[in-house]
Formats: sequence, structure tokens, C-alpha cells
Amino acid sequence: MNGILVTCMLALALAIIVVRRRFVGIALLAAQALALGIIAIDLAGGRSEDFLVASLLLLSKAVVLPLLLYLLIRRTPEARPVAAAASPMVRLLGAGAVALCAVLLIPPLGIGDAHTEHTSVALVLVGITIVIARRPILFQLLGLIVAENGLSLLAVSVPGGLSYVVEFGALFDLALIVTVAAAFAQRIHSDLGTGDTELLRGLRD
Amino acid sequence: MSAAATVIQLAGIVLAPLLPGSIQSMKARLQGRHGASLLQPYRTLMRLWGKSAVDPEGTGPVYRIAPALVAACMLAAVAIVPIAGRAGALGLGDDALVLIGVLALSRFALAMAAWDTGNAFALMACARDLMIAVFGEALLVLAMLLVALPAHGTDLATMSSAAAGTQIWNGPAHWCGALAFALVILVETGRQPIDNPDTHLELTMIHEGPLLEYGGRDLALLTWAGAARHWVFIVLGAELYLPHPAGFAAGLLTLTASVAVLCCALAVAESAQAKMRILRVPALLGVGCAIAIAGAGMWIGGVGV
Amino acid sequence: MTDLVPTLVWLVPALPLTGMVLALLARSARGADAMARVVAVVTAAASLALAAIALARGGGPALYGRWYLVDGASGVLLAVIGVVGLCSALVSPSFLRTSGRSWTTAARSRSLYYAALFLFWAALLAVPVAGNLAAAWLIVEATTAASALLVAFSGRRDALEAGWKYLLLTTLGLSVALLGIIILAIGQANLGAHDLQALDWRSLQGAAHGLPKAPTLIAFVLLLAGLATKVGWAPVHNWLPDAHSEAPAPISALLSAALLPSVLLIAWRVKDILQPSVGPGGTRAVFMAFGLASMLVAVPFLWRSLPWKRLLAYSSLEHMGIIGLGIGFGTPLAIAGVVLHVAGHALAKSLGFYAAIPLARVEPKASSRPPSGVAGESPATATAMGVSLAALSGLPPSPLFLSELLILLGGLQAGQVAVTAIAVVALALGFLGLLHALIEGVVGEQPRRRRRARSREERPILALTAILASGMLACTFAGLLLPGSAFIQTLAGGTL
Amino acid sequence: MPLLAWAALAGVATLACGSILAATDRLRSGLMVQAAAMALLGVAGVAVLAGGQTIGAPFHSTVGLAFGLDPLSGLFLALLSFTAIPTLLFARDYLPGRPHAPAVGALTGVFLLSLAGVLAARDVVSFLVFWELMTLVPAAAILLAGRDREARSAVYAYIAITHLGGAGVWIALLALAHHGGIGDPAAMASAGTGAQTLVAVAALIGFGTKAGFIPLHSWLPRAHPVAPAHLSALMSGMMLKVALYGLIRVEFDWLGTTPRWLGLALLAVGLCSCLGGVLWALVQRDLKRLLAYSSIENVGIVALALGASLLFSGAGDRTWADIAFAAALLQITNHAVFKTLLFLGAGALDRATGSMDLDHLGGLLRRMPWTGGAFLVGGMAIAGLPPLNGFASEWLVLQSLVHVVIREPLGIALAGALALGGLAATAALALLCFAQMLGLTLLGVPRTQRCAQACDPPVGMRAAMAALALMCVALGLAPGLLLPTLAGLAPGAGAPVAALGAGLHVPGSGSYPTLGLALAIAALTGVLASARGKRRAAPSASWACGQPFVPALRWSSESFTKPLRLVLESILRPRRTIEVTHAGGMVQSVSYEGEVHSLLDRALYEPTVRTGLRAAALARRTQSGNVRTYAAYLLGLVMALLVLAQTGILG
Repeated sequence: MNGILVTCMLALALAIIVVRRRFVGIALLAAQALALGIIAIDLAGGRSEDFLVASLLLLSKAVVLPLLLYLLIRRTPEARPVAAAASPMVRLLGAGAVALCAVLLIPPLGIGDAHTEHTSVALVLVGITIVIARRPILFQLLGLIVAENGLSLLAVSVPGGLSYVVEFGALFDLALIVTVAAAFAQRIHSDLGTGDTELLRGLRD
Repeated sequence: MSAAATVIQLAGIVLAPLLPGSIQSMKARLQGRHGASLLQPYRTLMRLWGKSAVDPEGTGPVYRIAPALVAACMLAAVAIVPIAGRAGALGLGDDALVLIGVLALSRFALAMAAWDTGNAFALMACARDLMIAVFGEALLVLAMLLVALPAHGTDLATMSSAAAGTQIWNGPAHWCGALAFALVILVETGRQPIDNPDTHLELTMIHEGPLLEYGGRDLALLTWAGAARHWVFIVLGAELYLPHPAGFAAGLLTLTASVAVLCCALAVAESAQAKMRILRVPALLGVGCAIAIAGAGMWIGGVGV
Repeated sequence: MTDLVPTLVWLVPALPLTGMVLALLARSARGADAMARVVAVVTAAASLALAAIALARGGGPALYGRWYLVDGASGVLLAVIGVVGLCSALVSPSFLRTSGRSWTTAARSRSLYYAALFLFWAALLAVPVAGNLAAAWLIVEATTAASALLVAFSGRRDALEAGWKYLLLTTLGLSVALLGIIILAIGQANLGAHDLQALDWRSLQGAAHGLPKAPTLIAFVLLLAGLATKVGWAPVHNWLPDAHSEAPAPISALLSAALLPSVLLIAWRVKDILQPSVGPGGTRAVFMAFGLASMLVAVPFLWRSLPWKRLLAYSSLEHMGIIGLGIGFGTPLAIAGVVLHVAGHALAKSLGFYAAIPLARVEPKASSRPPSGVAGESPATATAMGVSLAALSGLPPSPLFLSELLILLGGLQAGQVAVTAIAVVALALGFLGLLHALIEGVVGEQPRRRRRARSREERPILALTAILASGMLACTFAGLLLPGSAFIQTLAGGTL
Repeated sequence: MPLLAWAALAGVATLACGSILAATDRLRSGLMVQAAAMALLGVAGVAVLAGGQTIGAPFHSTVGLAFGLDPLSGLFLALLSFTAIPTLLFARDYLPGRPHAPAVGALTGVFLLSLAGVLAARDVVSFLVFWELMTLVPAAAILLAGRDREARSAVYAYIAITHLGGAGVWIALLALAHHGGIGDPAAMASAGTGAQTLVAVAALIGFGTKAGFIPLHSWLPRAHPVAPAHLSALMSGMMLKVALYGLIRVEFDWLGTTPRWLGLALLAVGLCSCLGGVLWALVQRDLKRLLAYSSIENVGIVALALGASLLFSGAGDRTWADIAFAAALLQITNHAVFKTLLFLGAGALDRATGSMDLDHLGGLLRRMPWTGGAFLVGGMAIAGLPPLNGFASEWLVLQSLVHVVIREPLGIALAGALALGGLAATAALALLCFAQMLGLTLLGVPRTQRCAQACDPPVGMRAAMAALALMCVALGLAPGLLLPTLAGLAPGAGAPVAALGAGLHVPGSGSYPTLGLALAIAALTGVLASARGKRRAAPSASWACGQPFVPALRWSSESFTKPLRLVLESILRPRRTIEVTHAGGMVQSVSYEGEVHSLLDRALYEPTVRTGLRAAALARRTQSGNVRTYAAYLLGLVMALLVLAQTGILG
């Protein structure tokens, strides 16, 4: 059943790359985080501290972050949706290709479950691809978080669990980053009137 | 022997004017004129020596010293050129390259004098002379090289004795050298087709140009220097590039003969062809250089020896 | 002495953190400045003391604790970060005086600035003594958040853009690096080590031989790719010129002189611990490739006449490349060069960025147009710029001259003749750009209608120039003693 | 530590004091202290050269500063002091009143220090340190003296080109140090041909750039003219020589076995340099630029001699290898002396007339007898006229080339023959060039008002120039006294070369008795000049076809070289613009503008720079400003590294 959830996470990431509306994107992210959380709790099994980590993961990634982002889009209304960088099909194909590369290029990493390994690496790469493929600042932020989710997926499936210090630390850092990023997004939106990063090209040589 | 050579060198100082004189009279004969006698140059020198010199306005010590320096250089040159394969004992050595240096000094002195007068014609002539000398000097050195090869050095006496005998004429190298040096003689003595010594049109002068402003004893010195230049190059040509025996006495006789021959040749050449365009001269001399280098190559390659 | 280390190791980051708290509490601008000065001096003293202890041990083995690791390399880094941080804190008031609006109100902005500065500094000071790979990663990630705020401090659109790019790209990069770390953790877990200690430098080093080759290699390349983004190695350096040119001058100095090398230190340690399982060939090749790429990529940008701070940023790219190259060579001479280069680059580069503060007074458009003929208006500023650029372009007697020489010699020692030759040529090409900036910027054409600096304004930068320049000279002479010293031998044997 | 070492150290210390003194507004005394310091160094140099021993540290390949002197460095050090002392004496009266004079004076001291440092350096670090300083200090001084656009671009070109070429020096020395070959020929000999070729080529490029070999010369005619006179004198007089010192060190001392092609390469480079240098020299209108180009020519002559020496030693012909080497060193010595003299003279003329344009000078010999006289001597010397020193070294070089032709196999001999002809032509061209230079500056009537009122500089400057002129004469009269010592400096020198007293005598040559020839020519000239008599006709105007000799009829630099320009049009590519203004069918005025650009600048440098800049602009596109592109770079990097890891390229 974990396998299915893992696949779901990848599917959701691919969905994020195509959807147009920001709200939907956030919803999909929340769903992905939910899947991650369930996997984490499942893998945590009896170990109490891992269970704690997993539940915290679920709470923060599936609830807090989406709420934060939702507030962000409430405060940065877009007059009209930002033009797309490429057609959805192209984006999807590109992301798929990247994911495929991950499958091809990653040797067994040692957690015994090739599916999870490949998917988590693929998630990180797809996260980057989202940043490449989406112009709206919010979606770039989503890409960042998708990559983080991929990391957490691999982290929770480390046999015997990763040290909770790292887990918490990563979570804390993510929260910090997302907050700062949200602040940036808001400033940029109020400065440009839109969240289109294509307009952020003042600095070039 | 070398004492005798020295005596002849000193004699050369006196005999030098004979050469241009003879060439001129021979030319006159060839052209069917009666012409002046062989001794005309001496008469000219006497006359000039009697006259007083002229200093154009604005000229300075350089202008005054130049004729003396030129003449001194030519005296040194005459003392360097060996006679019949024997170096003189005047202590100036007998090195080909030193000779070239001394000649360059005289050329420089004339140019300085021209600049001091500021006379446009003198400067024009100097500019042309120096321009031709650029190629002439390369040609001269390369021509000398062709005798330096058999002589293993630039000692003129050794070179002359190395060029003695008939054996050296078997290979093509020495012929190339002779050809190249013939051009050198034309250039340095200022004969047609390079230059016209008896022109009186300022625009065409080369060797005469710098002499324009001079008069009296200055002019006498410069005229003599011109004659000495004939002596130096004709004797060199006879010593190095005309067949001659090794011994001194015999060498002396052949030398006299070959000098005469060369003078005739010059006269003939001058009556035979017209003056060429000055900008063509470098090409001619360049061909000479090519011939000389080819000759050197053939010598080193041992072609025909 | 060494028994002081455990306390100092905690004290050194703790002091600036208290500074952060105090800054947030500060009411008046004057008070904030005063507090900042005091805290900065104390912090610098502590970090220098720790650095002194670390360096005094010379070739001795590294000092370990549950959380920390102090060796020669961390000593060098601590000293550098301490000095640069101190200078940055000390020049900050004059910067804040001249800086225009920021993205919060003036009163808030100052305390916010100091808070972020001290947080940033604390994180930087913690990196070189962190005894654990994951912990180091966490700290670096934390610096990103703090410094991103500082980069965008002025609140201008360009600053926001630079900050956003910096945040996004470095976070992406670091997540890639984290992927590598987790892969290492998996390897450790399979060897039976589960808790945080599994990722200690020491235990990683111990386990290196046991780690499976293929995954470890993947982990290594992912770590390097990720850290390269933060170090600013080509081809993932793109955030660097933007952030450096838009950040407040004192922060640019910290970014360039302290942040980049301390991330480099992490990369260096990763190389050292993973070399046994990955094999020396690959690790060296990766470092040399990054180094050469950075040096070559910097050249065309240096050839353009750039605004002052942007020029310095690209020269940072070049210098990070040189350091990477030296680490890649890994021979004792090269390592000596690397150590010297880190120190010399920090001093020269920070001086350059501090010169940007008075420069902004002389030439208000300094952020957008290349400087020219500054000597006419402000000789002191021109001197600072000249000294900094001359040192950065590796002209004697700058320490960078010696360090580059050592690194190149080390390259030949490593048998990398071709790489060394390319590096020499790349250095010469980059020099052309810096030279042009040096000549035109200092004694070039003087645009009309610029105000002359008053001699009172000149004093601080002049003093700073004198101090840093003498520091550089000291580095040069110290550098002459480095080759063959026990200190270098140990470092070349491995940073741990 | 021996006395000499102390003397040298004292010299260095005094030099430093001199610089500080000069910087602190005691300029004149500071320069004098520097002169004293140079005297000390000179004593050390001469003693080492004469004694043939070495003091201080030997050469070594490890990192760590070390200094010492051996006879070769001693020669150059002596040369440095012999040229520097008059230069400083000159500067003492020349500098005060110029912009930033104290700083320039101090930098002069630093410059001398760095030159001496390169000569005394015994390890790679100190050599490179002083090598770079030697390049940079004069640049700083130039910028202090004048920061106008021309000076800035000249300085930029100077440092840029020398630094790019300098990469060769770095590579060569680093490679040598790596193989332990510094001061140890055996090491390089065992290092194999690959390393040897690398070192040889790199050194040729690196030192050649600094020495001004064509086609790496482009910086030289830009940088030398803009510098203050005493600095251009030191740069042209000594800096180029120090570069040649480096070349000799690497190619002759340390390379172990010298490859044959190196000798031929030096011949080729030398031929290009001497012909090209003098050709472009004689089409310059700016006096100092003319002198700069002629430096290229003289360096080329040195290269010819060095090439011949390499060829001889390659063929195992020790005697001639030594003679050719001595010829090179003698040429170096002579050029150092007369080029310093000429640049100082140019400075004095500039100071008196305010112009370096050949067509705005004239008639200065009578107005400035001291300067003019010294300038005349220097000009005759550099034109290679007997009995001055220029001819002595040129004679030796010609002799060695002749013997290359005589003794070497066919191919090399033909190369030698070409070089011989080229050198002969160079000599004649130099004669033309300097006859023109001296004529335009010293003779005829002054062309400007300031020229007419020019007068000799203060005694210090006069003394400096007179001393250098005397050196020219002395070196010309007694080169034979120097010859055996110089020949003995050749690496692996064979049996000592016999000299003919003061004169020169080499095997196979009809000797060159310098004293005798000089005496004869002088005496005869004197006699004839007096025989010329005092009788004078009334002074007349010089002949201009009867019309008055108006200034418009005076000859300019263009007109004197006209025939040559026409003949060599294809090489020189002269450009001219003639504007004729008519009015009412009558020619009112004709204006002529003629200029000759360096062929290499247009054919080589400008295209290279243009291409480089265009490529850079293209490369800068990568910094597109779009964050998504940057993320793509990251993804690409990760992918690439993963692929490399998987394909096992990374082991």
C-alpha cells in the first residue's frame, strides 16, 4: 500500500507542474504531504520518537504550510493568471523525462526498496523541474517544497529511521525558508503587481 | 711583400683619380666624342684646391668637418684593401666587414652635411643614396660571403688568395659572386644604370647631390673621395672576383690588367644602357642578393666542386 | 589551553546570538550601534582565541567533542570569519547612515539589520566547528534564510530579485546536497549506525572504507553539486553576482569572504572523508573541474566594465575557482596555497566591499555604473579600491600572489601539467579585466559634478585600508613559512 | 659572509633609504642616495664579474626566498649601475617641478630595486615577485606622471600584453622548479624532451614579450614614449636587458641540452625584430617612439647572436659559441649605454623645446652643444658606425653569422645567410634612420620659435649625458678588453677567446684594430680639416633653384624616407591624405597628412582583441537574468554528474 502512496506522490508532483490555478496547486501539495505523512507514520511502526517525527511532519507539511501558502495567495491576488512558460503537455513530458532519468541513473541506495528510492530522487528532480517550468512565484515555491517532500520521503524510509535531530532541523529550516520566501513573494507581488518571475530580469550581464 | 703592398696602397691615393678619368675618356671615345684626357680629374682637383670654400648660411661645424671626414674614411678604406693578396702594413687590418663600416661612416658624414645645409636637392640625393645602400649593403655582404666561404673568414688577403687560381671557377658559386659584385661596383661607383655621374640636373643626382653646396677645397676632397671609392671597389673586384694567380709579382701584373679591364667594362656598360628608374634599383639588387644566396647554397652543397 | 575549547566552541556562536536578541530589544539607533560594537568586539575576541588555540596546535590531531570538531582548517576559517565579521559590524553604522530607504521603517530596519547580521555571523562561526555533516548542513541552510533577508535589505526591486534568486537557487542546491547526506545516512544505517553520530565527520571517516562504492559516489556528486550552488562555483554561480552586488556592503563582505569559504570547507571535508571509498581520481577530478570552470567562466564577465560590487562578485567566482582547484590538487604545496588564499582573499575582498560605502557617497550611482577616476574626489577611497584590486589580481606583494604561485606549483607537484597551464592562462586573462577596472576606476576620466569627499569622511576607510593592508602583508610573510610546515602536512593528510 | 655581500646588502638598504627620502619631499638628495646605492651594487657586480666567483645563495628549486650573485648576474648588475647612476643624476635636475615628482622619484628607486632583485633572485618565488614588480612599478610611475587617456591606454596595453606573455615566464619557471631544473641543467636534461620543449617555448614567449621581440612587441612603442625621460631610459636601457637575462638563464643555463630548432627560432625572431624594428622606427615622427622601435631592432640583433651561439654549441663548436655569446652580451652592454643616453637626450630636448615631434625640432646642435654633442655620439653609436661601440658588437654579430654560414650544414647555413643579409640591411636602415633623426633634431635651422631659444640643461643633466657619451666612445675604443670576460660567461665556455689588445680579433677575420682605426680617421680628419684652410668666399644662401630658401622648402621626416616608403609600400602600408584647396582655378593651399601604422597592430592585434571581446559578449549571455534558466543549469549539472558517476568516468 506504501508503494501506491509513493506513486501517488510522484503523480501529484507531476500534477502540480500542469495545473493553472494556484489554489489547486496548494491543494495538490497538501495531498502529497498527506501521503508522505501516512507513509511516515506507517514506517514509524512502533518506535515512539519516529512516530512523533512523522506526526509532526504530517501536521506541518500537510496543514501548516498549505495554510500559510493559502494566506499568501489571498494577500497576493492575481488580476489574470500568469502566462505559461510552455504548454502543459510539454511541461508534463519534460518532468516525466526527468523522473525517468532518475530511475535510470540511480543505483540501489540500500534501503531495499528501489521504488521508494527512485521516486524520492525523482521528486527532488521534479521539484527543480517545477521551478524551471513554472513562471508564477508561488509555483516555484511549490517546486521547492515538492523537492523537500521527496527528501523527507527518503529520510523516513531510511532503515531504522534518520536521526530525529536532522528531521526536525530540516523541518525547521523549511519552515524558516518558506516564511522568508512568502515574505519575498508578497513584497515582489506588491512591487510588480503580479507574481510573475519573468519580470524579475533586471540583473543580467 | 706587405711593404710593397703598402707602397702601392699609398700610390693608390694618388692613382685613384685615374680611374674615373680613364672611364670618362673611354666613354667619350665609345660615344665618338674626343673627350677629356685621362688626367682631367687631376686638373679639376688642382683647380678646386686653389679656390676658396663656401659656407652656406646657417651651416655649422658638421658641414665644415664632413668633407675631411669623408676623405679620411676613404683613405682608411684604401689602406684596408689589400694589393695582390697582401695586406698593407698600415695597421688598419684588412677585414671586409670593417671596410664596409668605414664606407658607411663616410656615407653618414655626407648625409649629415646635407642635413646641415638643409638643401632639398642634397637631401633628396642622400635619401636615395641611403635607400639604395640598404639593398646595396646586403648585396655587398652576401657577395663577400661567397669568397669568405672558401677563405673560411672575412680576411680580405686570405679571401683574395683563396679566390686565386682557376680551380675556384669550376663551380657555379664563384660566378654568382662575380655577378653580384658587378652590381655592387655599379652601385658604389655611381655608374649607370644606377646613377648618372655626369648629370647636371639636380633632380636626377644621387652621388653628386650632396656635393651641390660645396666648393673649393671641400669639393676637392669630396671629388677625390669619389675617385677613391672607384679605386676601392674596382681593386676589390679585381682581387676577389677576377681570375688571378697566387704569387705577388704575377698578381700585381694581373691586378693592373684587371683594373683596366674593369674600367673598360664600366665605360662600355655606361654607354650601353640608360639610367633605370630609381624605384627599380632595389628589385635589381634584390635579384643580386638572391643570386648570391643561391651561390652560397651551391657552394655549401658542393655543387660542381 | 585545549581545555578551554569546549566552552569557547559554545561561546563563539552564542555571543552573536545574544547580540541578535539585544538588537531586537534595542530601542534607539545609537544604542543599537553601540551594542553591536561591543558584541562584535567580544565575539571576534572569542573566535580569535579559539582560532589561536586551533592554530597553535600546529600539526597536532583535531579536537573532538560530541558536537564539535576543531582542527587547523577550522582555525583558519574562524580567524577569517571573526575578523571579517568584526569589520562588517564596525562599518555597519556608517553604511546604515548612508543607505537610503529599506523595506521596513527606519527604526525597525536597523534592529532587524543587526539581528539578521548577528544571526548570519553566528551561523557562519558555527559552520567550521560543526562536528557533524548533517549539523553543518542545517546551519548552512539557516544562513540562507538570514542572509536572504539581508540581501534584500534595501528593498529596491533589484535587491528583491537578487534575494529571491539567492533563496531559491541555494535552497534547491542544498536540498540536492541533503539528498546526498541522506544517502550517506542510509549507508551508515546499513552498517548499523542509526543516530546522529552516524553522520559525524569522525565516524563517517571511520566507516568510509565500509560504505558501498556506487551509492557513496552518488552521494558524493550530489553533495558536491549542492554545495557548489552555495559556494558559487560555475555553472551554478548565477545567484552570486546578483546577491553580492545588491546586498549591503558589509553583508557582501561576509558573504564573499566568510560564507563561501566556510561552505567550501564542508565540501573539502566531504572530499577527504569519502575519498577512501570513492577513490581519489574522481574526487580530485570533480574539484578541479569546478575550479577550472569557475575561473574560465569568470573571465568574460571580468572583461566587461562592471559596477564596483558586481566586479568584486565575479572576482569572488574566480577566486573560489582557484581555491577549488587547489583542493583538487591536494598536494602539500597546493594546500598551503589554499590556506593562504582563503585568508588573503578574505582580507582583500572585504576591503573592496567596505570601500563601496564611501564610494556610494562620492558616486551615488555607484551601484549601477562602473567607477571611474575616483582618485580625483576621494583619494582614500581610491586607495582602498586600488589596494583591494591590486591584491585581488594577485600582484606582489599581495598574499594572493604567493598563494596562486603555491597552488600552481602544487598542481605540477600533482602532475597536472595541462590543468596548471590552463589555470595560468585563465588567471592572466582574468587579470586583464581587473587591470582595466584598476586603471579606469582609480585614475580614469572624472565625470563632472561629483562632490569631493571631506577629509573627515576619509579617515575611517583610510584606517581600515592601513589595517587590512598590513594584515595582508603579514599573511604574505606568514605564507612564506607555510610550505613544508607540520600544519600543512597534517592538512594535506586530511582536514580531520 | 664576504665583504661583497655586505656591499650588496648595504646597496639595497641605501636604495630603500633613497626611495623613502625621495618620497618625503627631499627628492634631490633622495635620488643622490639612490645613485650612491647603485654605485655600491655596481661595485659588487663588477667584483663578482671580475673575480668570477659567486656570492650568496646558489640557485635552488624549492620555495623560499634566496638571493645571490654569479658572474652573469654580476655583469647585468654592473650594467644596471653604470646606466642607473647617470640616469639618477639626470633625474635629479629633470624631475623637480613635474607632477607627483616625489612619488615618481621614490618609484624610480623601487624600480631599480626590483631590477636588481630579478638579477639577484635565486629561487622561483623571489624571481617572479621582482619580475612582476619590475613590470608594475614603471606603470604606476607613468600613471602618476600623467593620467590622460593616452597614458592610460598605453599603460593598459603595456601591462596587459606583458602579463599575457608573462604567463609564459610563469609556466617556464614553474615547470623548471617542478623538475628541480633551476640552476641544474642535468635535471632538465633528464626530464625529457617534452618538458624541455614546454620550458623552451614558454620561456621564449614569456621573456620575448618583455624583451620586445616582434610580433610580441606591440606594448613597447606605446609604453616607452609616455614615461618620464629617466624612466623610459631605464625601461628601454635596462628592463629589456633583464628580460634577455631571463631568456639567457633559462635557454642557455638551465635547459640542459639545447634543441636545434631553438637556435633557428631565435635567428628567425631576431631577423623579424631587427628588420621590423628599424623599419617602423624610421617612419615615426615622435622621437621617443622612434627610439622605442629601435630598441626592438637592437634586441633583435641580440637574438641573432644568441641564436648563432645556440647553433654553434649544438654543433659542438665551442669557440664560436662563446664568441657569439660574447657578441650578444657586448651588444646588450652597448645598447644599454647608448639607448639610455639617447632617451636622456630626448628628455633634455623635450625639456628645452617642449616637443618630441621630429618636424618641430632642428638646429639644436649649436644651441645646446652639450646635449647635441652627446646626442650625436649616441646616434652615431646606435647607427653602428666605427669607431663607436655600436659597430664593435655589430661586427662581432656579423662575424658569427658569417661563420654560421661557413661551418654549419646546408639548411642552417642558408638561414644564416639570410640573417646575414638581413643584418647588413638592418645596419644600412639604421644609418638612414638615425641620419634622419640627428639631421632633423640637431642640424639645419630651428623649425619652431622655442627651438630657436633652446639652451642647454643644468650641469647635472649635462654631466649625465657626457658620461654616457664617454662610455660609448670608451666601449668603442677598447671592446677587446671586455671580450674574453664576456666569452667566459657563456655556459660551458671552452678555451678562453684571445683578444687583440683593445681591438677585436676573431679566428678567420682580418682583425678590427679599434684604436688604430679611430686614431687614423681622427688624425686624418684633423689634418684635412686644417688643410681645408681658412679662406672663405662670402656666405651664400643654399641652392634652391634660384628661389629664396623658404621654410616650405625644408625637408620633413616624411620627405627623407619617401624613397624607402615607396619601395617598401607593401610592408609599411603608408596612408596619406592630401587636401588641395582651389579658388578661382588657382591652388590656394595644399595640406599633406601622412602616417604609417604598425602592420602587425592592424593585422594581428586588433582582430584578436575584437574576436575576444565578441566571444566574451556571447559568453555573457549565459547570465540571462532568468531564474528558471539558472535552475535549469542546476538540474543539468546534477544530471551530468549522475551520468558521469554511472558511466564510471569518476571511478
